[in-house]
Amino acid sequence: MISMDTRRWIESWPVFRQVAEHDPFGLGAAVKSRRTDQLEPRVRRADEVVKSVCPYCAVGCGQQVYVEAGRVTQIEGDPDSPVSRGRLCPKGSASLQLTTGDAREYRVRYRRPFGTEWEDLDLDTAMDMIADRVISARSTGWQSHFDGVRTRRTLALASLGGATLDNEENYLMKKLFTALGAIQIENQARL
Amino acid sequence: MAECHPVGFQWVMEAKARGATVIHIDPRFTRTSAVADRYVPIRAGADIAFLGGVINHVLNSETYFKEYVLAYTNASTILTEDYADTEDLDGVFSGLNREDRFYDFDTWRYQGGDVRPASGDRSDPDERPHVRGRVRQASRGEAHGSGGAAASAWPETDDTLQHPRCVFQVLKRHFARYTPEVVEQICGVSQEQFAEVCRLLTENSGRDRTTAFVYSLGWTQHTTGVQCIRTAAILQLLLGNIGRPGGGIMALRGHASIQGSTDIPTLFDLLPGYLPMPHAWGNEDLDTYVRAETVQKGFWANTRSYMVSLLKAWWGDAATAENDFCYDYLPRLTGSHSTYETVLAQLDGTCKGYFLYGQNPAVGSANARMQRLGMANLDWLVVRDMVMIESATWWKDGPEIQTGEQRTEEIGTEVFFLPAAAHTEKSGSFTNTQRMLQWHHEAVEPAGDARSDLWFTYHLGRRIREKLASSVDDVDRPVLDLTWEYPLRGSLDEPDAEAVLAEINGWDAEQHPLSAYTQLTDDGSTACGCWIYCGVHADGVNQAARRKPGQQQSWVAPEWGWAWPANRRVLYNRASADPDGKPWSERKALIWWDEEKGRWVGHDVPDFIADRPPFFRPSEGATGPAAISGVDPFIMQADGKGWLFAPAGLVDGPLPTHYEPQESPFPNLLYGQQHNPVRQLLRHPENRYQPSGDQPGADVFPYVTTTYRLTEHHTGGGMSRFLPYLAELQPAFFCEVSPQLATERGLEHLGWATVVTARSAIEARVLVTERIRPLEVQGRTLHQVGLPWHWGPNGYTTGDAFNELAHLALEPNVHIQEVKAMACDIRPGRRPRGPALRELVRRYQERAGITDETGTEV
Amino acid sequence: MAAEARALDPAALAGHRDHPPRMGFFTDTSICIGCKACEVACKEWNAVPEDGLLLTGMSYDNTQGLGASTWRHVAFIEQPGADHDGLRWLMSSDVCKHCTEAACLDVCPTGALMRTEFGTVIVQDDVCNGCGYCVSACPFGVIDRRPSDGGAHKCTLCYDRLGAGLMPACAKACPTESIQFGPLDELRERAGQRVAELHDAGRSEARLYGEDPDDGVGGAGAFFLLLDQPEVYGLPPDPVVTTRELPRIWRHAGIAAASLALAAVAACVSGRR
Amino acid sequence: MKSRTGRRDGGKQMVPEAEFTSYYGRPVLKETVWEADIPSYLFLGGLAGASSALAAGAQLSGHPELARTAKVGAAGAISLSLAALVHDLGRPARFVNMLRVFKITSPMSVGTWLVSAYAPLAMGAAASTVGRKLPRAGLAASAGAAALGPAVAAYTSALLADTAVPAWHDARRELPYLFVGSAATAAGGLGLLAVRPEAAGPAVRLATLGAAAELSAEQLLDRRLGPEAEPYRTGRAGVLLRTGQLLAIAGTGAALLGRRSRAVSALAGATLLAGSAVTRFAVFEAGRASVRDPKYVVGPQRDRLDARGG
Repeated sequence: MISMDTRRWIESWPVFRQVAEHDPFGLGAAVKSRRTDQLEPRVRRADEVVKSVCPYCAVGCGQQVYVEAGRVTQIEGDPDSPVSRGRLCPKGSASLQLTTGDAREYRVRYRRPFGTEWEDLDLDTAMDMIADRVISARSTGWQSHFDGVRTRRTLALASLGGATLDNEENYLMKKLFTALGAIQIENQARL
Repeated sequence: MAECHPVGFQWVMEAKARGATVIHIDPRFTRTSAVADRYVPIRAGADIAFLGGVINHVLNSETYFKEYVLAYTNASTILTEDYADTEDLDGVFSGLNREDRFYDFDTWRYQGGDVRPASGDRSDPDERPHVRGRVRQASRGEAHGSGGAAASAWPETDDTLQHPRCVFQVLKRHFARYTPEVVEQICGVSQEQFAEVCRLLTENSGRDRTTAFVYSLGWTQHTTGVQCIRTAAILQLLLGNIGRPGGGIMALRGHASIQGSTDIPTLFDLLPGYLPMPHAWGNEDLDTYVRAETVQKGFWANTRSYMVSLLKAWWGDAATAENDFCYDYLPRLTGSHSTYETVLAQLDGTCKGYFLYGQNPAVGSANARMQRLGMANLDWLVVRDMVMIESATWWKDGPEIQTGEQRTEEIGTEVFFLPAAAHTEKSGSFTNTQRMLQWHHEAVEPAGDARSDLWFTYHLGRRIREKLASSVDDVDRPVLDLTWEYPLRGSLDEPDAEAVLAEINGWDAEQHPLSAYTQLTDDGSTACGCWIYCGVHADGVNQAARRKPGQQQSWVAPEWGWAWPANRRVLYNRASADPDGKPWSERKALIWWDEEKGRWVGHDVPDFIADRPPFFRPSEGATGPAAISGVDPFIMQADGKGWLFAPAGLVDGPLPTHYEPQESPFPNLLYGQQHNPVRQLLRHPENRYQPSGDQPGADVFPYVTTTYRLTEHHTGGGMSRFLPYLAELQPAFFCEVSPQLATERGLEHLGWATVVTARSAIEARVLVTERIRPLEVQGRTLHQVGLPWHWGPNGYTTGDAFNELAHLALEPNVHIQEVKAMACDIRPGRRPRGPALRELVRRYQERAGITDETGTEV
Repeated sequence: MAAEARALDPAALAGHRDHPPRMGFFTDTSICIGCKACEVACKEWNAVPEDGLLLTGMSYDNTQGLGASTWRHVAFIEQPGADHDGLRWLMSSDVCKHCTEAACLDVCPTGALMRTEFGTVIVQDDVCNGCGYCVSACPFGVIDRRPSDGGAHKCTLCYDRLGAGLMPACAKACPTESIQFGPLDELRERAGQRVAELHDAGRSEARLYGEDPDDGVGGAGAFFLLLDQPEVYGLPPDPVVTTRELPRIWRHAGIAAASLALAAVAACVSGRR
Repeated sequence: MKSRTGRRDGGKQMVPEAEFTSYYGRPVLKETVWEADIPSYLFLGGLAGASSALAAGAQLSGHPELARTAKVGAAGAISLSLAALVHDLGRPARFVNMLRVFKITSPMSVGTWLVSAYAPLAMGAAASTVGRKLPRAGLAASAGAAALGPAVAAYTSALLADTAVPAWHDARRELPYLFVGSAATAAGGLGLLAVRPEAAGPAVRLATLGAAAELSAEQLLDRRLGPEAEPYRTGRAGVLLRTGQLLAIAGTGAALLGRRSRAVSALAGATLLAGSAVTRFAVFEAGRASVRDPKYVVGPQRDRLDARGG
């Protein structure tokens, strides 16, 4: 008598299956591995599919972001979008690498004046230092009048933003910087 | 379009499959040309001449859409006698002040009616020329971006179009010299090919057919950029292709929310919704501001409501009628403060601190070298990006370190690099190229120190406010009075982006969300962060997040996202119906007047007062929306008409004129005036201009270079050069040259070439290709050199940055740089290393006899 | 029609009973804009590694060809003087042909290569031992061994996605629907119409490649509409699956083996004399 | 890209310049990933298979010394051959996956099963004869190895012929004879090398037959394929093939003429072995060359299509 294990082993042996599964040439059914049999697209394991928009050009293609265990595992075109109908260009198709690739930086880096190397700095400290510098530069460059007319502004602060900023981000930036009296607030949209 | 907007291009391919003819006009044969029905090679920087030629053809052959032109444009409007055209003044318009390089607009006016509209005092607030020049520089043309500006609402007209001073006749005279022969000479386009384009365009325009124009930076990045679009606008108005389905002029914008970045601008000259930033002269208080910036007719007449609602959104309860709604909290402009002036301010030490939010000027801005020199002169720099871009690392290994001009240990700039969140790691809205807002939802929280720019800005503001909390200095009131309370979410204290959107949308005195900008008031009872976005949070619902599948909607798909204004998808769509309110043809029906319902109905949201009948005529003296007649489709324009002639809004002329680029190997064939006389020049030793045309030394730079994007890369490369999957597709910086130029200059396919201008020299691998063709221009062969601009020293694929070559001569309306057409030299081999690089550039400057004055003539 | 009647059912021949219809690609190169979305979408989905940073000078093709780490490849061909505007720029996204008679599959000694129930051909990475036989057997030069992991790799027509009713990544991304995915029968019909359409429009150069079930590989599961001869795109003009000759090869090998045995006997026997 | 590429010189026949089109001159097919392991495997497998046949013949015909040598040689060669085969795998640890399936459509699968059966027999035969133990089992093993040996020697021709590689596939008719000839030459050569000349008579005769078969097959191949045999004539393959031919002729001549001298005889044996090995490398190289230049792929296919009017 052969044991069940041996029997199972033999039955799973593709050579046996070539005969048993009508695949005499061993081309398909007989040679399928267990892994292949259990194959499932990773998007099916996603806990959540989040609707998004491609961050590259301004066509505004719809994206679906697949999230599994708190990680983004795939980004694809959103077929529902009347703009893009699920399609993406090479850049949009590279969104997963853009957002999860090796090139991303996740730590604050600091270069002190005349320094030759980056240094570590914690985010909270960095934010505090930047706030101090804004206050100080603002007052250094303060100009209440110019050529006899009221200007009520500072010329020591400037900002240049990319056009991948959200509307809400632009809005807060414009609001804050304008309140601070900074006017040299610019964006890629000029360029 | 196939190159840079491939997914948008699916619609062009679909149109083509349905029989549309696709014409591609470009200096380079691109992936778009490959699938176009016709490809027309053109000299970079000659578009106005080409389009002007088409206008001339349309006028001469009387192939314009007569009913449309008569009813909906200002063709019949009569101009004042004072107006003098380029025809009369050899290439300039009346009103040019050569001393201070600006135009007085006084003569570019309609005859009759109120010359100076009662509610819109557009006169110069200060008569001193240098002040008037400064006011021009502050981009008054860019404000009212949706079209309106001061002009008489009730001008004299001649419906026969025969009056010698009517716009139609002026237009005819103005473009008369743009003949096919001239087009051939200036653009290098054969007369046969030009004639065919004219034929195709005119045959495909009219009641039954419409033609669309699609452009990108190939039109805008010139010292005549705005006028180039204007030329297309004139042509499309003449052909009746504005406000109609399948018509229009589509700007294909290149960044996810670059439209949003102008709508809610981080631009020096604008407040949200194209309200101008207050100017130091003439905008002293709210009344003078409103008087100066408001027009008599149409929706811009309500500027005061928009402005007061904005001030209420920003300063809340602190903004009261008594204190002018805190209008005085706004800083004032005294000229141009664009990003390029900011660089000068960095170099002269005025500007001390600089924030870069996902922007990489060290390679991505024109004259990149100047950008870096400016940053090296700062006290501090904050760089927020996802990857280590060149603007964060120039102090360590930038080109100036390589040439030995700078040493790291001598650079005093303090640099903070703060990692940014990706679009999947934050919620917010992008406004796409068709003005449609689409919400993207946060999928995961950003890791490590990465944070959204919303987080950064909010918490920076919070910290500053906390630090200033005890201040009694009046200067700090605007910061302390700012409404800055947003709900925080998640473990990172991320501000709730939808709460910000709700503020942008606005609310009434009871804090109820507004649903349309028509609800805004000027008494302080409404708050609205951006009036044109009012309605995006109507009923408290995030309309930008609407995602009803396209398959379940009409072709207009109005329930996907939300388009400003009022979710209209085609602007000025009243023009899609004839003066009686009937579609021009069934085939091209979009909206129409429904007599029974007494409303405009159709596929799109009418861009018109919904119940204003076609036959409505306002009473004389009516103002604002009430003054819009039933046949005034252009409701944001002061006269309700499409402007063939622009009596206001532009600082460099009411009609487009062909000028040569700042740096051109050719003289202007049309006029004695070589350049746009009011182009903005930034004189600086690091920004030398080259001689042009017949000037001595111009032959040192005999070729024209133009820059562009490749499908496989994005902008300065920060979002593509660092990705292996994209880098491998275009793995090296290259220049594209014709076989003829390769022979002329000994360039070898896949070898190296050095491209030189008066600013710098860069090296690129050589692609010799028939896709770049020599053109016959003004009797000689012109070679053009194509240079994509995605590279820089960092990332997975590296190379020199095109922007090293670029100068700063700016378009005067919007201050955009001219990188699409520039004269250059090209030579075989790699560029010199170390100090020899600057030496090479210096020798070129010397050979061309370049001085501080070169290229700066009016 | 006759051809269709003769068309093989490869999934059934591989022991898949009650299998779904045969799925495939129709790549219409006449509407390809060369954007390479297919290449990137494929890599992102299948986690195929980057394949080298070489500027080839072959127009905008820096991918060079299909291989172990490139499962979609867009070819670019500049043809001066060939079109109305003096230049024709052909673009074509190449992919594994998923042959009806697949040489790679036939010669694989481990069963790593497998015909799926969709009629497509995949490599089972957990089985492949990297013998490399398939590499030399493929008449299209598609499959290759990846040095970094020693295994053979090629397009799977996104087998995992198909199983879940999803489209392959490349076809889904393709902005212009140059890459069409669907039941092969439908695709063939559509392709026939498209060629007729182009011919009517005067584009007589349009032709199908790999669509004919009577061709040397029994018809491809991924076929193309081309605008020039196949070799212009780097495709073999008339490939034939090597296995068709195998019976004769075996016969000759058998005779040769017998001859060797006889020769050995003869060598020994004659020596005795 | 159209290139006017004449079939390069170096061959005896110059064909008229033919125009053929390719994609930037790039190969249409993938170059084989196989390296020197595989021609070595072909050679060693042939040596082993033919040696087993020779061993049986020698044993039956009363040449025990030769039989012993051939058995040991077969066992050694097949061991090395297997090592070469495993070494050439991209994932050698998975060699055993070869036994998952039996595929008649795959010469490598058939060959693997064949070798799997043959190798233990050859080793058993050698062990028995060297250790002088279990003579009956040894006899059975020898008989089994002798029966399978020729198949082991021949199947590798199918292995190469059953590919898309033009030089291999086009040579499918001659390749089996060329390979068994080469195998016989090698087995004879080994006998000559290791056995006293007076005991090596069958080895000389086998080598002579083998060399004759090999050379004839090469001639036939050259004639039948005509211009398409160019990969065999030119380049490295051409040099190797001619060297192999010279070695075969020289080795056979020396074997026939130098029967008296142990040294000459041994040298002849070594020459024949070398000739066989070089020939395998020649065939292998011809295959590689025929893939490297797309004209060998495109040219005949285009001609075929044009002839069909397609």
